[in-house]
Amino acid sequence: KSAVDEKKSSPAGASGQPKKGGTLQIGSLTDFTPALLFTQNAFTAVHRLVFNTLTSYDPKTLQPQPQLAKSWQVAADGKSVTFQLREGVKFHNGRPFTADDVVFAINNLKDPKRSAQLRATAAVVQEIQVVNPLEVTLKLAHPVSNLFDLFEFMIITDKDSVEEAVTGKKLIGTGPFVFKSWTPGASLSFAKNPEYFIPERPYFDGVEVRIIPNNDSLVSALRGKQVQLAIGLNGRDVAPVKTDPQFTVQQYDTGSGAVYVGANVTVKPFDDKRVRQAISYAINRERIVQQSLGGFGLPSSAPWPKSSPAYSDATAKRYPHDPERAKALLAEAGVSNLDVPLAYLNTSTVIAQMIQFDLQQVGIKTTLEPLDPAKFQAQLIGQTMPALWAGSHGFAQLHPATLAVSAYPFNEAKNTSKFSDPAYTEIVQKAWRQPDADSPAAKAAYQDLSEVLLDRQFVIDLVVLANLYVADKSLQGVGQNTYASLVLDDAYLA
Amino acid sequence: MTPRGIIGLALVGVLLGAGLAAPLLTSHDPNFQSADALVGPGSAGHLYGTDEIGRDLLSRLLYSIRTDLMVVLIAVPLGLLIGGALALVAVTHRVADVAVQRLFDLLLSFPSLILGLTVTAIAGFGAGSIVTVIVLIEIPSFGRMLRGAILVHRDREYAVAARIGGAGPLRLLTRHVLPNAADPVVVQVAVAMSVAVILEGAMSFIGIGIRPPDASLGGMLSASRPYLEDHPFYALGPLVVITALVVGLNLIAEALNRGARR
Amino acid sequence: MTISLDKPIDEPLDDPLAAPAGSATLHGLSSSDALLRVRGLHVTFTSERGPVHAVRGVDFDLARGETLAIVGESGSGKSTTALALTKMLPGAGAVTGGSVLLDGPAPGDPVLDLASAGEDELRRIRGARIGMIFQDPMTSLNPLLTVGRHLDEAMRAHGVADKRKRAARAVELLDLVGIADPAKRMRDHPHQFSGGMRQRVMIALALANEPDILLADEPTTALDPTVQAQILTLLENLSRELGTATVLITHNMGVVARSAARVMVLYGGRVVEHGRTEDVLAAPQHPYTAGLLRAVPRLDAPYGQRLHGIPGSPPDLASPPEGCAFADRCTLATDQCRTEQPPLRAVGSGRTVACWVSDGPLPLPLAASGAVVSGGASGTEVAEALDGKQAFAAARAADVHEAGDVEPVLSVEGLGKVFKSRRNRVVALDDVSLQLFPGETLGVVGESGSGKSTLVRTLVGVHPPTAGRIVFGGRDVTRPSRADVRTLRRSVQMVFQDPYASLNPRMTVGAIIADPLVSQGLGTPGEHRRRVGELLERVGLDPAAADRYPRDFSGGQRQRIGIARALAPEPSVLICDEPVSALDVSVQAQVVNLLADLQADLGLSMIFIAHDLAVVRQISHRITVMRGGRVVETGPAEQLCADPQHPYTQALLAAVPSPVPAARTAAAA
Amino acid sequence: MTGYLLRRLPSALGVLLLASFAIFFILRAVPGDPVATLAGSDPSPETVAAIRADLGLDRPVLAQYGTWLADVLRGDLGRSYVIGGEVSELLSQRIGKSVELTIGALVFSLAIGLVLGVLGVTVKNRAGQAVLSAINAISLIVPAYVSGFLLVFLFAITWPVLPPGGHVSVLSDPQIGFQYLLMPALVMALPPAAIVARYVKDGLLQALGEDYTRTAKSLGIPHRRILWRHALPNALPPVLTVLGMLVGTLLGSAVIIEAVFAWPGLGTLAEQAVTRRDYPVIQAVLLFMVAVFVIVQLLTDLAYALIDPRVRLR
Ligand SMILES: Nc1ncnc2c1ncn2[C@@H]1O[C@H](COP(=O)(O)OP(=O)(O)OP(=O)(O)O)[C@@H](O)[C@H]1O
Ligand SMILES: Nc1ncnc2c1ncn2[C@@H]1O[C@H](COP(=O)(O)OP(=O)(O)OP(=O)(O)O)[C@@H](O)[C@H]1O
Ligand SMILES: [Mg+2]
Ligand SMILES: [Mg+2]
Repeated sequence: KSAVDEKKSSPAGASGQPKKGGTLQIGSLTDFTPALLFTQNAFTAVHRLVFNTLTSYDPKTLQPQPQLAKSWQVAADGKSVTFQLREGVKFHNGRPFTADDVVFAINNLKDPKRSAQLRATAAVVQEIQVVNPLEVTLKLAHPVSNLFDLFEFMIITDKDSVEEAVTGKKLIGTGPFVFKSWTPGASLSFAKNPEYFIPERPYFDGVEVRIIPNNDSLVSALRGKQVQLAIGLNGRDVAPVKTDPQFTVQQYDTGSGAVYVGANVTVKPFDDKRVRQAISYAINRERIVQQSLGGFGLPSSAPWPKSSPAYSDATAKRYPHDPERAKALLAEAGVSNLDVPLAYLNTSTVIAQMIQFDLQQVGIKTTLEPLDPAKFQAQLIGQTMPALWAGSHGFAQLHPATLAVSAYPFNEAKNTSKFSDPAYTEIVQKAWRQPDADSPAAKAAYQDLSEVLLDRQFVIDLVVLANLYVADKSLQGVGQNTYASLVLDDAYLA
Repeated sequence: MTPRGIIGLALVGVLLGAGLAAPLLTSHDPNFQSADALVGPGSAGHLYGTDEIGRDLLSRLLYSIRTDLMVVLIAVPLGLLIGGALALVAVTHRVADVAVQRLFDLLLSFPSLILGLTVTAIAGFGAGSIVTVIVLIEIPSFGRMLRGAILVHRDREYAVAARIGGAGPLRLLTRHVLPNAADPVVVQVAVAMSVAVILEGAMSFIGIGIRPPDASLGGMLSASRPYLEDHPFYALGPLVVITALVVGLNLIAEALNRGARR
Repeated sequence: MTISLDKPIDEPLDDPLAAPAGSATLHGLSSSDALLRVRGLHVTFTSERGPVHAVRGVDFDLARGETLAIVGESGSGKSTTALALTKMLPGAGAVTGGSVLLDGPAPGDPVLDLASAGEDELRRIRGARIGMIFQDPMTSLNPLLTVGRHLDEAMRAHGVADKRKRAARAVELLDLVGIADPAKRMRDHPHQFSGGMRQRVMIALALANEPDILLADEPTTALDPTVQAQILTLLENLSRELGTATVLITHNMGVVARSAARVMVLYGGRVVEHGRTEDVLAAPQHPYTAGLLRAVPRLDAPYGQRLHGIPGSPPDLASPPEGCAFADRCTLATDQCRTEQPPLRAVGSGRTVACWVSDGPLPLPLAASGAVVSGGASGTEVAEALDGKQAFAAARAADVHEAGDVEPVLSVEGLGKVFKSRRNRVVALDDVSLQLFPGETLGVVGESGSGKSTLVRTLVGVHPPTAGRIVFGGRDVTRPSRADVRTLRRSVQMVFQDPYASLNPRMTVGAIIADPLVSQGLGTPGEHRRRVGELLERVGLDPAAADRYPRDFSGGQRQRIGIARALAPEPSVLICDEPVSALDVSVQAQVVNLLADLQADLGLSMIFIAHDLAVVRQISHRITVMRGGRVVETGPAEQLCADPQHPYTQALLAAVPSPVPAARTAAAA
Repeated sequence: MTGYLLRRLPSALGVLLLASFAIFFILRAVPGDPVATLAGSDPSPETVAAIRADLGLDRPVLAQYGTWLADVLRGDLGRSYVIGGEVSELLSQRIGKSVELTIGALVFSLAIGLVLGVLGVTVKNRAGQAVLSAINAISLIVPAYVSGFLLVFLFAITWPVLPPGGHVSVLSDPQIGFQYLLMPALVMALPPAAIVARYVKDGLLQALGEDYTRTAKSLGIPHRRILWRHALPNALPPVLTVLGMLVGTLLGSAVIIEAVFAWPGLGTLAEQAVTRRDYPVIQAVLLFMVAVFVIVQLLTDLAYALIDPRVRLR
């Protein structure tokens, strides 16, 4: 009897037809954190397996598509939206899905304890009218451009078991897979939901997620055929399998965030935007992608991934690597002999060292200050970061307004850089309060937002990270939503 | 000194020399990042290649010896000093003895890496924390050993003779007991040094090592992990140096041990 | 037991291993009788200083049932010879020449040369045909195995397959060696036995497979006299009953006289004399044998008799002397002695001697001769020694104080000492009362564990007493004040038993001797240096020794260093806790003489502890006998020895073997 | 023996209490805050305040300690801030796995250490000794993440006979469980094995130089039997002591081994708990480890008494 053969039951055969059955083994670097169920976080293998959302964006067009909501109407003033819900949808415990669940979901997101990044957007929902069990109307305080970001984000959970959900005991949703068990630090297992509202889906009988907290070990597990899909790896980790035809490395545009350097604008001379711009010119973004991210990722001075409506080549390339320019700007600002701390998360040592080196080339000396995650986060939230820090942020993959109201580094009201500028506030609010996300006015507002960010540079974006799935080549049909949640509705092992 | 002891001295001496003379032995700045990284042995003036972000590996290796030796040479004597002081307190007062022993138990019972994480979280990253952790780990091992040795030697006939000769407690301890009780300590110092080097590596692995961009043996070794398969030479360098250092220290300890026994 | 000592030897002519020509008649035994024939045995140890030639051509025969004693001082090669017979030498040692011929178990079986035998063959011999008993019964048994397991292993190794049979035989053996309730004690571990009983177990082990030969290496040295006597009797009985031939190694002439038919004297790795016990002991022909015998303290020695040490120290076998090894220490030595090795020559029936000079029995209880010196290496201070001797005699004559006559310097009343640990409680001293008068030597004897050391350690304040009073110079110092401690430390000093453990290995001899002065803040460094030189000379060492470390000195020399240290603060009371127990007789005599002289010269009051009554008797005015933490008897030395009152004292006296082989001759008759 | 254990109890409890105090307050001295983790990647200040109040972190530290200690004494270890479940449940899930790994590693290190140690005594030629020294040095020095990787590369990828990582309980399925255990336990055992080997060798050399060994030899007992049955038991007590100490080291090195082999034991739990400031978990894990240490010390004493009849437990 061998432990090696045991798990290699992947059905063989190379036909293009989806195959039913089998259990998908997934390896994840991070563990499930139930307390973060209602936030976007590093563990992406539960939101769209167990749960559904009202709508979901088409990854190509970024237009919302029906999911639990069959159809919807947005008022012309953008201040209300009415959903018609899909009938016959049942939670895994057999209870039918109704409008009350939508009401609960929205109120739940407003609760600060849930730490939902889109809380600000959820809070805009002032009033909820249940028209009938399958129809619900939301009234908003003001129009928001990222309304459907909220519905993409908001998972619909069984309202009676939510307290058990945030402790990881019971996860009850309407999704393709039924949560069976979670052993913290070890594994999660899911079984097929036979009553899933999409017929013939999912293909898999079950999904097992193994927690493999070490990058090399995760790659080994993949190569040892222990898992067919590895999530959470970065570009450098996949080097051993990149060229191996047995594996596919899938890169998603939606990105899993962006690497940036933050500047505390209350620390001299970083109150001068020319100094911040100099930093932006000083850093060789291309080299970071090549050397520290294994070539995966998009060097960009703007936060937007290619999929974002705000993305443009021009903004991405606004700050090319130009040390001379940087030096000139510094000289202009009258800055010399700069020696400042550069804080960073102790897990991203390589990038921090590269930033340090590049800055040194233009005469900005930095002392690296590694912080462990808890401390980093505490300083980030507590606005106690030193002059410079390197980190990563999310939420640029959606409507640009979401970034400015939901991503802490950019938050116009309160951010780590302690940057505040009425002009910025105005532009953010304008971009956010667009009734139609796709209108030319909205697009112009996004452009303004990009411009103000690129000009002020209190957040100096460096690289939009690639969102990588590394899989056995037999695995087909894996998808993800804009929040990088794993979608396995159509996945199968060929 | 036995031939093995001489080999040990030579090994440690050569490494020490190489570390100290690092600026003379290499023209590369250990922190200079060239845009074209050549992991593994390569040309372009990099005898032993560069790391993933284009820093010359040979010069980093040489400088890392410095770092490690500095850590070790500060931490181990400090651990010995504090452990020894506690042992002295323990052997002079019965009540203090109980307290000190419980303290040793406590320190021994904390797993070293968890201790490392905690210390680093409190004191911040870098050599200071590594030194602190090594000191905390070495305190009980030195302390226990010395306490035991002092108790044994204090009852030896020569110590009784010294007491009858009129030696007070202080003189008894410093002049008679300690010089003899210190024998096993010499060996423990070498052992502690190897433990320290190994621990530095383990701490680097879990991301709480020497503060970058400084090079350290453990840091290099753990950075080499992703390249073990394609460029095993990357790992081999620090591994060989660590091995030589530890083997050398052990050989010296062995020789000293033998010397002490005679 | 019939031993024919004077049959002519008849060596097979073609035996290549035969002894060198001229020695054909040396062995005193016909080879038809000999069970074991050792010829030209050489043993060399490799050491850091180069090869140590520890045994340099030893020949002897051993007949069935016979007891041969090997004597000689420490380092003369006794143990090495015994171990070499079955190639049991430690790693650094090797048999480098000669043969050890062992007759087959039954008549007609082939003779086996053990010196060239393979490890497997030897293993079959060891324990089965040749059993061994070692000196220290405390360490010779595996502490983790029960006594039964020991015996079982011994028999198992030689093919006694049936476990039950082995167990039965083990019980039988334990019974044979006189262990009560053997079936039950089988399950006990060695630490549950006393030293004497452990030695019995050792004997049972050695006899387990009924060997033909028993090699007993100082089987009684570590034991109390009373126990020693029991063990010797046991060995004698067993050898008689089982017909085992025994090689008995000892440095105790009393033991030789008592137990061995023949004796072989080793010196410097060579046989210097060999013959019937009664002949050798009564009329030694080799100067070394004579010296050895003279150094032995005797209970029946005349009052005030000095001991006779052999000056000098044994040769360094790493560079063995060209000539006679003893030449350097021999008063009769000639130039030839120093350049040429004397061959063993026959000097009578079964008697051989290796000496160029001696041609007849040497005078035994020698009157004052040049050899009587208390000094060390040089051995030239004859005049001084003679002075010392007179002083000693004078002190002896001044003698015994009656109670109330003089104030005692030191007295204890009802002293008690209990050692308490968490589990057990040892009463080490129980109501001990003693007085020590000025200028007097009080001997303390008693078996191991009787509380002798505890007594003196309590006296000097190392252990606080748990009961009673200690009075020093009229002051009660039971709970000494700081000032009392100061006076005590100045006035009362101590010499220790173990010459190795009692000197700090990390200090130079000079620093060791000056240590009490430094500790007590007496004098300046310059004065210390002068005093150290003085003291070294006083104890018969070269003042240059001050710069060396203890490891460079022999046991006797170390003991002198210890004495010098004790004398440094000019104490009025000197306490000697078994100062000679670890020394060879010849060295013992030197040290005892030194102490006696010091006592007389400096007017010291002295407490002298030993377990050997004869030694105590030589030096003490009064003797106290201790047992189980209590004083059983105290009295003037000769009175106590001549007319012991307490049964324990009587037993102690009876157990001291006399080096005169009267007992044995009587037994043989 | 029971008496002995009872007598040792107060001191053991003392260490535990001391440990609980030290752990609690040192953790509170650590900057950073569990809330940071809980509040997600981009939290607002209200979120932070709400969570803090929810966890009771706004109370004075001494009061928090009192509550925690009282709870612990009642057997309630609290709830994990981050993971969410009962700490006792979390621990019970992990302890078994850690125990499996640690015992596996102990057995391996003892076995390998014994073999290497005995070889160190029996191998006489220089080349052999050099090879042994090299094996010792390498097993002592090569870090788990390197040796672990090499083993995985060889036996899970190049020549796939063993799983590259993960855990199946030996109790639930001995055969498969053992295959999962083999590599991590081996890697974990290597450095201690070198240490054990050294102690075994020293102990054996000493025992072989003792008088009782000479006695055994004089009785014609075969060398091999003297080595294994007479000398080895005498060499064991210091080995036991060092093994007792090594349990602590093993639990510590578990952090790395568990990461490399995806073995969900206490090590990674502790590491995560420290980096995420999950106070209840880290407190419980550390307290457990201290308790293990104390118990192992007691067991060492008991084992001493078992091996050596002269040792009386007091
Ligand atoms: N292991 C060894 N290495 C080197 N020399 C040794 C060793 N064992 C014994 N010798 C030397 O061999 C000589 C004889 O020693 P041996 O033990 O046989 O003397 P002995 O007569 O038994 O003395 P003792 O009465 O002290 O037992 C001594 O000079 C000693 O120094
Ligand atoms: N420090 C101590 N702790 C406990 N018991 C002790 C201590 N010192 C001596 N004893 C015990 O006191 C008793 C007397 O011991 P002591 O050393 O005085 O005897 P001794 O007559 O000097 O024996 P020996 O001839 O062996 O030197 C023994 O039973 C011993 O075990
Ligand atoms: Mg001997
Ligand atoms: Mg004594």
